[in-house]
Amino acid sequence: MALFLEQLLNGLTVGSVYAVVALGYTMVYGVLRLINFAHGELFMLGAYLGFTLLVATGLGGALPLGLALLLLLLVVMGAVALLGLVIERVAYRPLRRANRLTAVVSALGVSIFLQNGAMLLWGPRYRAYPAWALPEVRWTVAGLHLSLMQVVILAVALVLMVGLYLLIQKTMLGTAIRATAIDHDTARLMGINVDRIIQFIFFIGPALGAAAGVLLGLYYRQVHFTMGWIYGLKAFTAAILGGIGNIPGAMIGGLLLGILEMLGAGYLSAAWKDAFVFMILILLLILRPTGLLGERVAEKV
Amino acid sequence: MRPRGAGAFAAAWVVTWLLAVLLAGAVGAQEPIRIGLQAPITGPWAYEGEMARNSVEIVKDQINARGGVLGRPIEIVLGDDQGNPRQSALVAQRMVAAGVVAVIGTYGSSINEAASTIYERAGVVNIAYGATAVQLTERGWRYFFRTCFRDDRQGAFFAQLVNEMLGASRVAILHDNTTFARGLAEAARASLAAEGLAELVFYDAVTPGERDFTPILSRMRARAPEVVYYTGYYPEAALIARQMRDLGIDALFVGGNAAINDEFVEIAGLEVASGALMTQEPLPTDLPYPEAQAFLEEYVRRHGQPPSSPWPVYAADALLVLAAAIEATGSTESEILAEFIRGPLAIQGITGPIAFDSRGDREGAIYLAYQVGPDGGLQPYEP
Amino acid sequence: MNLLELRGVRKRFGGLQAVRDVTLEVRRGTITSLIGPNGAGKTTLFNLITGIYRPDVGSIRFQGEELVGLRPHQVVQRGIARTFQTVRLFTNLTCLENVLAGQHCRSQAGLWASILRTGRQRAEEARVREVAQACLELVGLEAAAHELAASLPYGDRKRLEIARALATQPTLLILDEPAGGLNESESHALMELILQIRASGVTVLLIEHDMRVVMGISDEVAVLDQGRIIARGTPSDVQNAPQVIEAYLGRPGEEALI
Amino acid sequence: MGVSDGRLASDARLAGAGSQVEGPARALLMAALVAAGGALPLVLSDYWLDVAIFWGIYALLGLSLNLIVGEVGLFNMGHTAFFAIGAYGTVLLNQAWGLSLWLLMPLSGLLAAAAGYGLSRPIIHLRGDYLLVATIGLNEILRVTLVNNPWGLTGGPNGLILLDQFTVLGRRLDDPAAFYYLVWGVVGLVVWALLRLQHSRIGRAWNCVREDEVAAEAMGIDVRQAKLLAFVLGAGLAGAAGTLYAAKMVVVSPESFTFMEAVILFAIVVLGGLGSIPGVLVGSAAMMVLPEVLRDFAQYRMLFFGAAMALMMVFRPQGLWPSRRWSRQLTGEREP
Repeated sequence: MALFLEQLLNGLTVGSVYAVVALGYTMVYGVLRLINFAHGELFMLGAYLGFTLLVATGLGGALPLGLALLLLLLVVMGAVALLGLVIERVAYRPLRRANRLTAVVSALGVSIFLQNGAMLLWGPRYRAYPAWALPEVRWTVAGLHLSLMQVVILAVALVLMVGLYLLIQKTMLGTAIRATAIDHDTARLMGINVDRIIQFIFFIGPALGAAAGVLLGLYYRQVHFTMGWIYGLKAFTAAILGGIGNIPGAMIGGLLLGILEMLGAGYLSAAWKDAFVFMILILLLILRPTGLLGERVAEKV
Repeated sequence: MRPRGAGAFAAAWVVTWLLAVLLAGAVGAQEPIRIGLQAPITGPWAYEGEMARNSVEIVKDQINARGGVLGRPIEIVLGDDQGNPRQSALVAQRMVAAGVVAVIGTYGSSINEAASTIYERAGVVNIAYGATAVQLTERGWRYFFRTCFRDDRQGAFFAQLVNEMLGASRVAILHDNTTFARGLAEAARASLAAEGLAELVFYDAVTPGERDFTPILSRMRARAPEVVYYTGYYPEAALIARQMRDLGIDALFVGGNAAINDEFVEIAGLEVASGALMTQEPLPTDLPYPEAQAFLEEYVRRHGQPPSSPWPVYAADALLVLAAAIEATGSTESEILAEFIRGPLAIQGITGPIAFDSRGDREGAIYLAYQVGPDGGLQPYEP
Repeated sequence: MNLLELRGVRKRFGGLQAVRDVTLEVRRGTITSLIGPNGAGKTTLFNLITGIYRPDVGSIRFQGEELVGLRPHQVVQRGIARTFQTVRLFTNLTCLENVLAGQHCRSQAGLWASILRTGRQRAEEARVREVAQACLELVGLEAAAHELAASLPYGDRKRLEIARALATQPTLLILDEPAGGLNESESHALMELILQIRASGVTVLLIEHDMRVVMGISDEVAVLDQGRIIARGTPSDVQNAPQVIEAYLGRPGEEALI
Repeated sequence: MGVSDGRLASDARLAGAGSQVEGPARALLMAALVAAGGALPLVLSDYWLDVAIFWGIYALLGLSLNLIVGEVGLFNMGHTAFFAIGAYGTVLLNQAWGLSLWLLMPLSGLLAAAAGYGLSRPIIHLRGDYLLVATIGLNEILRVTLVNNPWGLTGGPNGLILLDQFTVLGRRLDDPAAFYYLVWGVVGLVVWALLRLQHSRIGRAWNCVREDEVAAEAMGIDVRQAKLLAFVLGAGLAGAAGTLYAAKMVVVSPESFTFMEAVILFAIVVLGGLGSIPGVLVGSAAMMVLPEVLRDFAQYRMLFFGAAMALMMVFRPQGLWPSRRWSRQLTGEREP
């Protein structure tokens, strides 16, 4: 039982990172019907930037660690968000009226570009986050192992998710975003500046991705330029699992994917883990063709 | 497509030619000897490619500083195969078209296979540095050699270690599904089964890049192994060793030759790392040759840290072999070079004396068990 | 003789009983109009007939054969073709290609025949194109055969959709608000076209709001309100039926509530 | 009379795909192209011939995927799975029974088509991006299986080796020139067949499904069957291409069938122009030849490649050689 709970906890930790990254996919999709394949790379860049800032500034020395990490998180989020805006402007906006797949391939091109850019900037080796960035604190509660890092990740992810949810559901801006997601033209008629909304989405999404990148860097302590490709695919899968375009869906999808992975590795075979996860995904899609919380498509005829 | 491609190609020629002229002017107005290096310069294995390139560059510079080979400088022609078989085949054709004397490379057995087929047909000597699959030398190739050792040798040594030195009866093997790690794991499994003494109680793979291995380790714990052999790379190895301790698994941790280095000790922590074993060819630091020491010092001087896997050093060795062969035969003919390399050799490589058997495999795989000492340094293991 | 017979057809969507117990006959060779206020369930009824939805209860028989359980393309094969309220053309295909789609179910050429262009395939292709051409000519779009459907003006699109439906060589043609959005002269042309279609032996069932069209060409009118047929008969019968007036205008007592 | 005129006009227009070349001029152009293609081995180095061979193989794969993505509009980003089944099937069947590669090419095609049928049947009804992820999943499942070497069948990460080769009258076709003719011969045959298919009732039905599934169904097209046919046919073609690939590479290993390769195939179809056969040829040239041209940039090469991919899309959103049917960009098309 303790083992099961432990797997569950591990799954939740990784899953909450997936969930935060998946939010970026699902938000962009909701508003633009675009699978932003470059999103995973923004996540990776977040991890690298966090690494560089930590090493270069030695943040922990000057400030209390918690504050330093918060500052780090904010700076990285801001920087990657700006990059997100640039990418939107250069690679997606010219294609907004084009076929959907056109933008997908453009996104894939951007993804390859960023991946190789990171390889050139930071080198092809695995880079390690400094060990002092987060002290190795572990607790054992009722036979359950729990590390400080897991708590931090879960807490930060939770704050980000709740914050986003409130933003979308409770603010005027959120209402405008939801309106834009439903129909650009109608939103425009309602006086919403659709371009602004799209830019905002491309600001928030990458910022979330970057935050997840820093968290993962702190947790796993290592970054590599290919991680965006791998985690991006996982997060995208999570978004689909939950029903793409649906924000709570992305959160649930991410957590579920993390848990499935850990259970697959823990009870079946680690070598077959990814096959197991995708098998479950496909089965689920056969039963629920639009994911867990995806809109049921009852087409008006 | 043709005019544009040919144009770019021609441009490349001109650039290379200009560089060659400049270099030649510096070393003595001699046409350089061009040797190919095929490696994953981009793609997920780019770090292996980069390290191989760095290593080969060091040896090249050393040789050229001594006046080159046959009085001619060595020039390295780089080919990026991205760790992709298709690209590998294209690089091989490109190397052949460029008329290189011989090729060093590449990383990954199946990637190498695609290229070696082409080198063999074109008759170009190629020396692999990171392709350990047994099957590569089973096809009777004349021009293929490798400075790295085959999986089965290290696998057999591990079985020997378990049976003769450790006397353990329950063994777990973990790999990371990369070509090399899986090959070594399978070889170790086969050797264990052949000797029939110790029982393999657990066999699974982790995913490289992941950091939380508790699920798989918890499952392993239930099988109560006495020895855990991890055949992958050090970043995962260190975490596995540490998480084993966290989970209360007190089995002996044994790493393959890519698993344990200074970073392993650093990430795992001294208290976890010390006592861990690794199967390994003699370490450069233990080799009595000044070349090995000089090479490592030079590598650290140029790049800040030593190579993090064993393969780049084999790439450097491959260049040493080629230089020695050209020097000794006075020829750049593939046939003569292949003949010479296959014959009795006495080359002091960075990884020890180098010689090849009739199939092109490196002879004299001396494996040792090293143990992480209380100070974090590696020392030969004595039971 | 009845071409189409609906018996006790019901359909519920979640909490909404869209069609409650509809019984309806369409006689061969007639133009039958289905009218009723918005949300009465007319389009749902069409979707039930054409197999897009499956009724919860009830039977739909066409030429004596049960249609319930058939998929839409099978219904088309049986001889029922339709148009959509919101025109649904293949916008990136040419007009001719759109109409050719209608002939799909009337031709057989398989994979190998299509690749090898067998004699039979070529003959079939020639016949198919002839039919398509004829349908285009019928609606007066032969000149636009190689234009993209998307480039047509709205009225032409509606006519193209009718041509496409006719190309399936139906026995019964179902038109969902064919006059919607048309101007007066276009409506007139449409009425002519529908009469012409009937004359060619095709039975027509249509939903229409434009009463001039309904009254001008219908042989029979059925009125649907809140998922029920409330009146049936000739145009003039229906026009004067009190329940119809009530359905359209509301009961005298209810008006106060609004 | 009028009918046959219509067909001729339509054929010329469709085959020209945007260009205004007609009748004899077109025949002349085709003849010139074929002659130029046939003469290439005389002027190209073995290296560039190999590039052309891979271009041909990826053109085949692109053509097969175009059936699925371009003609019917099904988002399939796991197409390498069928390619892999064909390649592994070729090696395994050759090892087991020593079947000739000439026989194995259609046989691998059938094998992959059967797999395509079995795997796509349960998921074919998924919409757009859901299907995309399901196909990515299929490809990953297959790749993991190949790596894990079940029952010692797939050789794990090292893969399998094909010792046999295409032979004609006892001569092995393993020199680049011969293989070049073989591959492009197959490409020619497939293009010929697909052009005919495109202008047949089946091709038209596919396009209708792509444009509007509901309307297609309401016009008497069995949408499900049309989708399955395209998927199975595409999978089968990819499987046959797998035989060529295995023969060319000699070694068949999981690294050849990664998600990245599936992405490259997908990009070939979109980059060339969805539903456009000449587009696929141009798109595969871009994806195969461009990285080779960029080799001189060493470690910067993939950086430029990625940028080029994005820029090509930005500047030619309709594709490098768009099909007339899609040249009009879909404005505001939003899948529900």
